[in-house]
Amino acid sequence: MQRIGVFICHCGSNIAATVDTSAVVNALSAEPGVVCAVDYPYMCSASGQDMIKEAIKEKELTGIVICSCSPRMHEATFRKAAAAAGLNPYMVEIANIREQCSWVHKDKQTATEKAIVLGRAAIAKVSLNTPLQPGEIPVTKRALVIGGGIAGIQTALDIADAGFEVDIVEKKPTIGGKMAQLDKTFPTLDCAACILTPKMVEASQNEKIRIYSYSKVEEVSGFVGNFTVKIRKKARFVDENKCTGCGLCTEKCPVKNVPNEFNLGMDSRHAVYIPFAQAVPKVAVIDADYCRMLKDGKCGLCSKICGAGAIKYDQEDEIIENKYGAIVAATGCEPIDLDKFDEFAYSKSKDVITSLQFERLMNAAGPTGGVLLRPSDNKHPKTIVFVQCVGSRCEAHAKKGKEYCSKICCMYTAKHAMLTREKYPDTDVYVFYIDVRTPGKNFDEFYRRVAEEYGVHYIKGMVGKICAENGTLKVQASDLLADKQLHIDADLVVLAAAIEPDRSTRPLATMLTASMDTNDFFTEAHPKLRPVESPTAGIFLSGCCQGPKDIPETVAQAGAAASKVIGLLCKDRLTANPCVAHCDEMSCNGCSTCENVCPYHAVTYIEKEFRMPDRTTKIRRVAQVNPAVCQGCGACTVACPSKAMDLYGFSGKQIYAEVDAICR
Amino acid sequence: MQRINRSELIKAAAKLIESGEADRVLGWKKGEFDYDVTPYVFNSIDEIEKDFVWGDFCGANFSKYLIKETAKSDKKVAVFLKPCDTYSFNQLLIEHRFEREKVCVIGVSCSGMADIRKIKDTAGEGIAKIEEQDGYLNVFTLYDGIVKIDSKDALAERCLCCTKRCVVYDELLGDGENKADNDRFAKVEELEELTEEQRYAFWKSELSKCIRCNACRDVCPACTCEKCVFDDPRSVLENKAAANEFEEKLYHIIRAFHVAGRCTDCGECSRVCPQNIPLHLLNRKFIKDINAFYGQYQAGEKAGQRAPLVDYTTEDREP
Amino acid sequence: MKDKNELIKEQILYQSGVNVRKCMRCGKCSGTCPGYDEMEYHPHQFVYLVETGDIEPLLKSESLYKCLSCFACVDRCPRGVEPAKIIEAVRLTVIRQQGKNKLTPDDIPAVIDDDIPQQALVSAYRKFTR
Amino acid sequence: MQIEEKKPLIAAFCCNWCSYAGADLAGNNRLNYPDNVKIIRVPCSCRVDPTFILRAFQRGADGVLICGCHPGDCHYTTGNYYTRRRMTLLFSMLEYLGIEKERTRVEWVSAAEGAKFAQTVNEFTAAVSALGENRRLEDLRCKE
Repeated sequence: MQRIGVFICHCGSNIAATVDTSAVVNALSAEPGVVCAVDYPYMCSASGQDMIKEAIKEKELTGIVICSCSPRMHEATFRKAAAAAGLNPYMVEIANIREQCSWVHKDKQTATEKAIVLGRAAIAKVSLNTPLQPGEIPVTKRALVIGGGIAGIQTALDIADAGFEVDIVEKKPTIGGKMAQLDKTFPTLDCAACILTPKMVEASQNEKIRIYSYSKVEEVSGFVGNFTVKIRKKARFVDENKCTGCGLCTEKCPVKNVPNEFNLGMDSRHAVYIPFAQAVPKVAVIDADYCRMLKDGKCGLCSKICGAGAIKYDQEDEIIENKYGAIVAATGCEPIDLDKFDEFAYSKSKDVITSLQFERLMNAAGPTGGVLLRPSDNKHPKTIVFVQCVGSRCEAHAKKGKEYCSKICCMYTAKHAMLTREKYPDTDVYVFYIDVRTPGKNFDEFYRRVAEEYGVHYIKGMVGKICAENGTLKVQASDLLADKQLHIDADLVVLAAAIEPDRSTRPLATMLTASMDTNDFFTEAHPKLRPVESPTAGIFLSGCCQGPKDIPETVAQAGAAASKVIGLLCKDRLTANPCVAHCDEMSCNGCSTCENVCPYHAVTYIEKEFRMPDRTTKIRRVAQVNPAVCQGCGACTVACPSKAMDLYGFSGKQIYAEVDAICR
Repeated sequence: MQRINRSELIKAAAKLIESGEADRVLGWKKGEFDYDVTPYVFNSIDEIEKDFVWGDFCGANFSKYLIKETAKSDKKVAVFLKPCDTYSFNQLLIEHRFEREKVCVIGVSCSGMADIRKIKDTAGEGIAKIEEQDGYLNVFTLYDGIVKIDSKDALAERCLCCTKRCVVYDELLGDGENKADNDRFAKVEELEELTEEQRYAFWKSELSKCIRCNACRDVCPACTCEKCVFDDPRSVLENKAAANEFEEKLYHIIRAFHVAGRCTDCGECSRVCPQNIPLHLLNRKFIKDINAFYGQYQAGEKAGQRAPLVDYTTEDREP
Repeated sequence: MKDKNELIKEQILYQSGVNVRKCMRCGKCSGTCPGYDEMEYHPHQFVYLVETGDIEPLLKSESLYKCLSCFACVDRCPRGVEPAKIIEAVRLTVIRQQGKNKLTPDDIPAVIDDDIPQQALVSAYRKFTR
Repeated sequence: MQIEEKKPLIAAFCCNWCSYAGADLAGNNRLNYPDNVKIIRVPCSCRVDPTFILRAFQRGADGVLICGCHPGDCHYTTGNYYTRRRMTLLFSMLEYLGIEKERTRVEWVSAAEGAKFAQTVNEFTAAVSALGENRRLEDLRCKE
């Protein structure tokens, strides 16, 4: 039998002015199970709490009800007091007779009656409370960052800086990501390589950071603090430890015509290659699709000339299994396919390029050595047309592009226009825009300078059609403000293609059980208050995999994600909220309904052997709740048809008891 | 008159047993009366040839029996499923209630099942024998001689609007499709048209007939809980017999709610109700609402589909 | 009471099935329009003026008959607004107001000659028979 | 027997994160609403089982109100989406059985919407009062 103590707070006159507290004392002391009921001016004060503690000890209370202010205010206070007196803190219930009674009602008699009812409901509930112990989960003090672009590098550096070990998994042979391909960065125009490559080197030299390049995540299991991840390290046919990155092999390799992906196919590379000069790790890789030795068993030239003996034609994929406490997704973005935008002649003319290609054309390490030459005939373009919003801000039903604004195009186009005019003042530069969006620090100032000082023609309107004719690009566009249709003979057209999450994101999200939105961006745990966390505990988000972002924002988010990871890893153990779901295995059907509604993927299924009442054994599929992952929303409890799922702290029986007490 | 012959069914079952693919067959067995057919597990071809029946009274849906039957042995069990039964079968697979690999499904085309109540309404009590002949049922009664009924007039309610097809099978007898064109929601709509008072009166009179025999639950292929909340002393809802109107309502509302989005509209609940309560009208209301609110959905149509109540869109209508 | 303009707008929206509010005013329709220079009002203006309800000038404009119904704007509109359908609906409004010149299938043989493109016939039939 | 008009009894389920806080805010702002409304705290509106609602009616509640975070703002990201579907179907079923639809209501109340909470309760109480006592779903044994 429960021994319940009821403590009624006056809250000065806040409660006592509208609620007759002594009437409440009288009424509630008559409730079954109640062994003491007292009132006091300030229950939350030190002396009020002492009173509660003494009563718990003296009267050997098994549960207490505090009739006071909202539990959102002082539930934690009273739980602590109970714990100090040796009572399980989850044996405390609060009846909210201030915010939901004395403050909203005027009539003393009815307010008192309501306070009594609320007290009864709390007593009914606490009678069914069970002592709960918050679970503890050990934390593996190592983090995994998936993606080695600027987001991943920054996150890894920040985590390592705090003294934790961190691994980066990068699918390409080098880290650096999209930023490594950029020329200059807005709005300050520092060169991307100058600010990125030191970070890449820093990452590679940091003792706490391990880089798995040319690798991908194969399998993820476990939960917050305890993930087990299988990483596939693809065969690069070069011994990473022996290769010195001298590059001799990449010069001698006889296969020369492989499209160079780093320069977006605008020039070629050899079958054995180092993606770019500052690659990290600076180790060659053999492209098995093109290498003659790997394809036909004939050649072997690179092996012969490699002084370090690093070439290994028999290298195989390697699977590495590691344990992690936290995982950061930093898989980034890529420009969309422009196949569906025939009107811009992207597939028909080499001189219609994407902005990322333009970055390479402007870059000193690019295919043209930094001289702006158009791809078709290597001539200087005299008239350049930039088209904004290609594939961004499209209506969903148009099925041609993305509904969202890609956010970075306005600024990089302004940058491209400025750089072009600066280097080649004799070029005519047109930018066709729908809106120019520049909400960042010094962004609008930058854009205004481009328009005002650099004489770039910003035209409000959209390009409707581009035809390639005899080496010129006939651009037909509208100028909405002049109410004219323009016909421009351009030499080069640059399309600001929308960006979308990297294609590897969806399968990764499935492995991580992290949710995604309709555009395949990761969903954050809360759009405003938890922007760098996934709803799945222990999974964090960094960079463009969560939504389009520019570099400063990406770096800021990378730091934020790192600080969340550090916050997790610096704990030895995680204390779990004990008010979580649990499954009665005997009534569980194994139907997966709860698994479907759980937003945290806290429910898993196991095959378990049961001894049946007739002494036979039976193997059944039953649900198991991971208390470390469950957040206690209760969606599963209602979805479960057999009510095998129940919630500690808010069990079905407790709520029925409250309903009964209220409706009595 | 069924378009597939009994002999074809027997042939299909015999083949599976002879080849060792399955070691037993779940089928319909002759009962005391012609209209009283029982589910039975046949263990040999002889047994099948002797007692197996296939005709207008083989309404029983075997999907649910497979949960227990598959657990009994590692060998496969063969089962006959009519088009409507296959949906229940799929739904149970979605809910992981048994393993597909342990069942050989013989899909059987069905021309609709007869409703013994409709026959009794015409022919009266004391039915000794029912024979099918050229689209008619000859009902031999003890008191009124032979009564001839058009098979169409005896068709069960659920068969009058059946558009189901065999959605899962290993072997299919016939085309496995039905294309009745009656609107299955007509009666639901009719009730919706009534005033609140009239609806309340209708359901009060119907549900107060309930004797809480639990037949609807026991037959329902969606009600396969290890322990039903109405039998579970921990659930607060436990009650054996409804003491009053409220509990009758509670039982039926909760039962309908628990199977909402999972009910394949097989109509077994109404078929077995000894009190003739039109229970399918509760389930059909949910189905109609789900179709109207969340898009056309047929439970059990596809393996792996997600039931509407464990799914959502951000644009769903407000309650 | 709705005024005449509002009724016309409603009718145009209904006939065309277009939601003009989806327009984000990018002007790609006018950028793409091959008949632009022939027109006094351009595709984006049709959409905009129908949205604002300022339809009178459109009804009077020759531009109605300059639209080729080539549907390039419909194809390229990023928001799926379908300007050509709006122009067609405005044109239809005028034709309806004139009352008489609807086309019936019986009229067609008379106007057929070898130089008329099939597409023009189909398009005329669509324009005049709704 | 009391002769005076009985106030309807209303059970309100409020989610801990938004609506319960919204109700608290109504208190902080001293917004008056009828005292016949009793609030039951649940972690999320998706914890509200249809049987809780039926149980409340059985025990004599005249109306049941369910409050949760606005769709899209759920503390548990998706809970209220499930609530929305469940309650849409349940309420439709109750109406089909002839239970007045004014007796049940779902309202999304954020932690900032104290005024909306008070207004909702006022409106709902008025609507339920107009219907009179709940007889159709009541278990008469529970009454003296």
